[in-house]
Amino acid sequence: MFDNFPLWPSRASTAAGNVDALFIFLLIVSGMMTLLIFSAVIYFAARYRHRKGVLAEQIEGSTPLELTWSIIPLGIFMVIFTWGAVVYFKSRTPPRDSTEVYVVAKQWMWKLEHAEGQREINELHVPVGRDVKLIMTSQDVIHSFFVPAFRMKQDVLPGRYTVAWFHATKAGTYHLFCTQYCGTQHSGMIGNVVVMEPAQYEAWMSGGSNGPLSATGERLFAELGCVTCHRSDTQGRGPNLQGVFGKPVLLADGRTITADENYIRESILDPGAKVVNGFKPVMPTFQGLISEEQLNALVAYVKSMSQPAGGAKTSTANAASGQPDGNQVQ
Amino acid sequence: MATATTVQPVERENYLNKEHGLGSWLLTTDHKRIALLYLISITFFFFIGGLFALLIRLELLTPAGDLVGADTYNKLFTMHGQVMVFFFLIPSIPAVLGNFLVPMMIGAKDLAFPRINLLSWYIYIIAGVMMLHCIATGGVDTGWTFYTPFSTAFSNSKVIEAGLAIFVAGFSSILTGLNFIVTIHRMRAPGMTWTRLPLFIWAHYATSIIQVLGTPVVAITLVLVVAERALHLGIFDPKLGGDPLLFQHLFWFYSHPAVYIMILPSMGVVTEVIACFSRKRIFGYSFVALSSIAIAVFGFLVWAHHMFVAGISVYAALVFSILSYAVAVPSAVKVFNWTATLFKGSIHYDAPMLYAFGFLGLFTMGGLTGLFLSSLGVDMHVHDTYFVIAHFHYIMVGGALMGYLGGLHFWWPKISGKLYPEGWARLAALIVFLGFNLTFFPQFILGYLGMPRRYYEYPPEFQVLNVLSTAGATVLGVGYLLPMIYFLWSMRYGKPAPDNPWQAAGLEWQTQSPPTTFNFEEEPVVTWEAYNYDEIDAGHKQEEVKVVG
Amino acid sequence: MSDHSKSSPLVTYFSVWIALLVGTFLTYEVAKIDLGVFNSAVALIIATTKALLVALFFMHLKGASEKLLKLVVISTIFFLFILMALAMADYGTRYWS
Amino acid sequence: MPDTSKRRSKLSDSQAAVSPHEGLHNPGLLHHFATEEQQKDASNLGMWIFLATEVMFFGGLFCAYLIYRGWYFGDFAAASKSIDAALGGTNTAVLICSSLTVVLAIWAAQTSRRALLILMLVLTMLFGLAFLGIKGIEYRDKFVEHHVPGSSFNFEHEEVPGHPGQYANPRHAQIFFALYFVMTGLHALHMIVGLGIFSWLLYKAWKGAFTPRYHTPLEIGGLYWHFVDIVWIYLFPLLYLIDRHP
Repeated sequence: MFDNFPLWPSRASTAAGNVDALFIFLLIVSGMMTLLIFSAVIYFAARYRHRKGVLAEQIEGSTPLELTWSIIPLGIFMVIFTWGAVVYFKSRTPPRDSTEVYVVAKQWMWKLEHAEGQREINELHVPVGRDVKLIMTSQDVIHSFFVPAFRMKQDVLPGRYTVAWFHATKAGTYHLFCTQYCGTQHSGMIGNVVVMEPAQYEAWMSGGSNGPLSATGERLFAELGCVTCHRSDTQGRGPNLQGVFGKPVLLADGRTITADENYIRESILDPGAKVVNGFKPVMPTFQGLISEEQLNALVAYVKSMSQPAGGAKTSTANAASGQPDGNQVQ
Repeated sequence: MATATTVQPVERENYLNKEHGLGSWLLTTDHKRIALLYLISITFFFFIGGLFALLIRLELLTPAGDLVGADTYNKLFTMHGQVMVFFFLIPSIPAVLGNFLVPMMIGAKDLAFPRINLLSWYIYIIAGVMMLHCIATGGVDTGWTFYTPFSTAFSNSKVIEAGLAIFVAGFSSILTGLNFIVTIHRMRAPGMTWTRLPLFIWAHYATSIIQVLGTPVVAITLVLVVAERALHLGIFDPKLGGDPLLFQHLFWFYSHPAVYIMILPSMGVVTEVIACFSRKRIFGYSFVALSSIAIAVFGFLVWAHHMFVAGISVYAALVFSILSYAVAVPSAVKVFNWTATLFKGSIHYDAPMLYAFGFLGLFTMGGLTGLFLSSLGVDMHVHDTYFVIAHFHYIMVGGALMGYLGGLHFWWPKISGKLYPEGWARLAALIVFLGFNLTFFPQFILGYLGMPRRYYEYPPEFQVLNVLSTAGATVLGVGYLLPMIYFLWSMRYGKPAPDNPWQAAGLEWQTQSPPTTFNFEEEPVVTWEAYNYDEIDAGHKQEEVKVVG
Repeated sequence: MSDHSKSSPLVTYFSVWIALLVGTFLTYEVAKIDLGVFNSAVALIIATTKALLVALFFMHLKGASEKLLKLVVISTIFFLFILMALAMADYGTRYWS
Repeated sequence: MPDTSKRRSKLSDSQAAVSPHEGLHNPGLLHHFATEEQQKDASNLGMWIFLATEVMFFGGLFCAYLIYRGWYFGDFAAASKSIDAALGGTNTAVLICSSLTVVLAIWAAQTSRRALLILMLVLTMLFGLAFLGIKGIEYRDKFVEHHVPGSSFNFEHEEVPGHPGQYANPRHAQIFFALYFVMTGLHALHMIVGLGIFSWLLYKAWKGAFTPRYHTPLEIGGLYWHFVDIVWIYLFPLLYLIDRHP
């Protein structure tokens, strides 16, 4: 499917068109600037080459001219900046109701786990025409998730989540590269993103799965004893986690923060850092006791407690995987 | 130009032949001799770094990893970067041409602190020996950027040795910058006002500000990396509560301005060369001067554009993106002013001018592709790909190195007292220009196609462009060997150089070639503006002092 | 400094010395009082005052005839501020949503 | 001949070559300077610029400190409370006294009081040594308490000030101690270098090298000493007094 000598990368996501348009605009602008400067240099160099008896004409300079060629480029730069910022913002803000995939990077492989429970290594299957949000973390060093055909790149850091998203538009197999140097087999940390037509994707999805990630998380929640304090019926020693995700939380020190993936992650690993108002800092840390995958499952479970039954995401998950609703807590 | 300073003794005693023996070189405090010590040392490191580059390009000839092992390849690009950046480019123009010329251009006998100047060379040599020892005993594989936590907790190579070598090298750079700032403030000859300074001096002044204020930050950052690696403090280690991005902030706070340490002096050289070979005063002198300072100051405000996809706040990314465009303006102003200087000039095509033309072309392309990278939207795609590699090589090799070579040719008669062979020099300039473009232009395309940097193996569809690039690197290598050969040749066989072979303005041309130890027979008194080519060419010999408009 | 009269610098030096000691004592005592977020602010204000006293009088920045030294100090502080402020631009807003 | 009437035009900060023969009288004048004034101004400016690099050197650490203190305030406060603030406060006073003796030394040189000059230099060095001694006691305490980052580090069950029942996260406290040791360690290293400089100054003063006309090395060394004092003035509240109220 690859040509031997491509000059333009394939375009397979909604973001690709935006980035390409900006890139082409930049090519035109800088091409014109280059043309202007080069032709002036070449013309002057030829026209005013040294001739015997002809002296150079001294010119001191010209403030209006200096201002002109400072302000006009600055204006053009501001256009580029604004355009770039818009494209960037769009691609940094995952739409609500995206299908979620948890990504764990390690030297030197990509481990991907769909919210529906499918696990993959170095290969990610996604359907055409759906927003896919990647919740990524690393087990060791910094990696970077790069799919050239999607014009999408995000570093994957140890110790926290970073988020990226895309909306594939064309079926096919595309390169997945690690672009942050990560050691010996950095160039071997590559894989494929397989974009499938929805029907094929459903078929693929119905293959083996251990049940939705949130269900795994729920089992862990019970096994690790979280459920004894974080109760949903009566007031436990820990806050009730029903409906917490995505909502503002008032902390003991008076600050208010939004309960996002990173907050849940931090609260499991470093419970004392941001204690909810009205609770005592009594929770033990799970740092070093659970793997990144287990952590992801717990995060997915806490998130599922805030999902309205029959919400967009869960319904697609059900439809796709044929699994029972992961949202069965109550 | 006749001034009181061109009295020539019959024997032509000069700084080269005044004293003999190794001791007279190793204990010298003469800024010109120290410049030559630097010239020899950085040339050595240039060829070490160049050798690594050649091996990298050979490995990338085929998609599979076949020439060297993966770990070796990783060490090659790491040490190529570290050697070229810290041991060649940063000292290149300031420590060689700047050291030689700054005192002469302002009419001083020496730098303000000659012994500190010698000390800075010794520090450089100590650092260099440490780096060579590190290379010889296994090398380092972190990438020249030392990103944590890979460097502090995962790499199995000599991170501490390399970090300490670069830490030490930093002090050499700081002392050079400190010496220049004090010299430019305190040692100017009578009449050498700020507006009469050659723009080379302005460029070096701006460079020195960065060296003095930026280098200490990378020094302390490397101390923390070394301490973290040795003792597991947790400052950059997320497992212990640290933030790996803090390392990147501190590292780029220096390492982005460091690019301007490389390019600003080169801009200074090009300004001198363009003025001389178009026989004109530089168009918009004060704008060119102030743009150097503006680049130095704005250069400190943009570092996180290396981190747009690293996981920083999107709001911070916006701030750093818009500030990055601010630094592009003074660079553009310089290019426009150089172009305007050519207008109605009387242009000669000697080798230094060919390098200056080359600089103009390559720097323009390097600068404009910088706009792509500081655009948040495009950077998401091209960050950490070959697009970045191509961009910064256009700046650091196409810009800084072209300027360095141009300057070396321009001042070679003054430095060595001999003329280099002009025909060969023009040929070399042409070969370097063509070889450079063949090497690095394909990498822009590779980058947009998505080929990541620091890849030992790559998908086969990228091969054609990589082969082109490797072919270019071979041509480029020949282009760099040529000057090395004919400069050495000219030292023995070259024609003796007159005091002012280019009929150039500037105090350094008004003393003999090579200069005496104290540069001038009598302290010069400056009564003319910089770049008074009209007076030189009209043969008026400074009868009237020109008034600035 | 030789143009100063013989006794006046001593008076200055000793007054500055006393002020610095008082400042140290004050910092130490104020830290024991709960001022909430203002504890850090007060500590930094006292520290900066002390640093200014040392720079202006002991390091003779005040008497320096030319503006250049002051420019060096101010620009250094400016770049230090840039380092911290722009780093905080990231750390302060990283988890905004 | 050039027009010499324009010699000094616009030369606001260059003292070059006012009277080229004046220098012949002073053996301390280096060959490449025209006047003593120029030499002194150059050394002075050089030292200030060197101090600027020092500010940025410590600045990187202060930046790291600022960020982690914001992130882990409670842990930092708990760790800070474990250091003996009285020792730190005493050390601040000791350094302030040493700064006084430095200015008095320069004053003594300006007024040709050689005995006083030597006394003040000796006192400065004694204060410097006292500072390092107290620092040593502090370090020993930290070592005994296993508060030195590394494999034997232990900061379990230390309460966060103002939050009874909440224990500081040892990993975050370790970051505090790492910064504490790097910052105070580098500061102590600067003190040791300062002591070296002052021994040399003492030797020169003993030899009678300093006169009211020539005492630039004293002023330069003094600038360095005062700077090290200023760094400590910031380190003291930032490291020792984060949250001390009961």
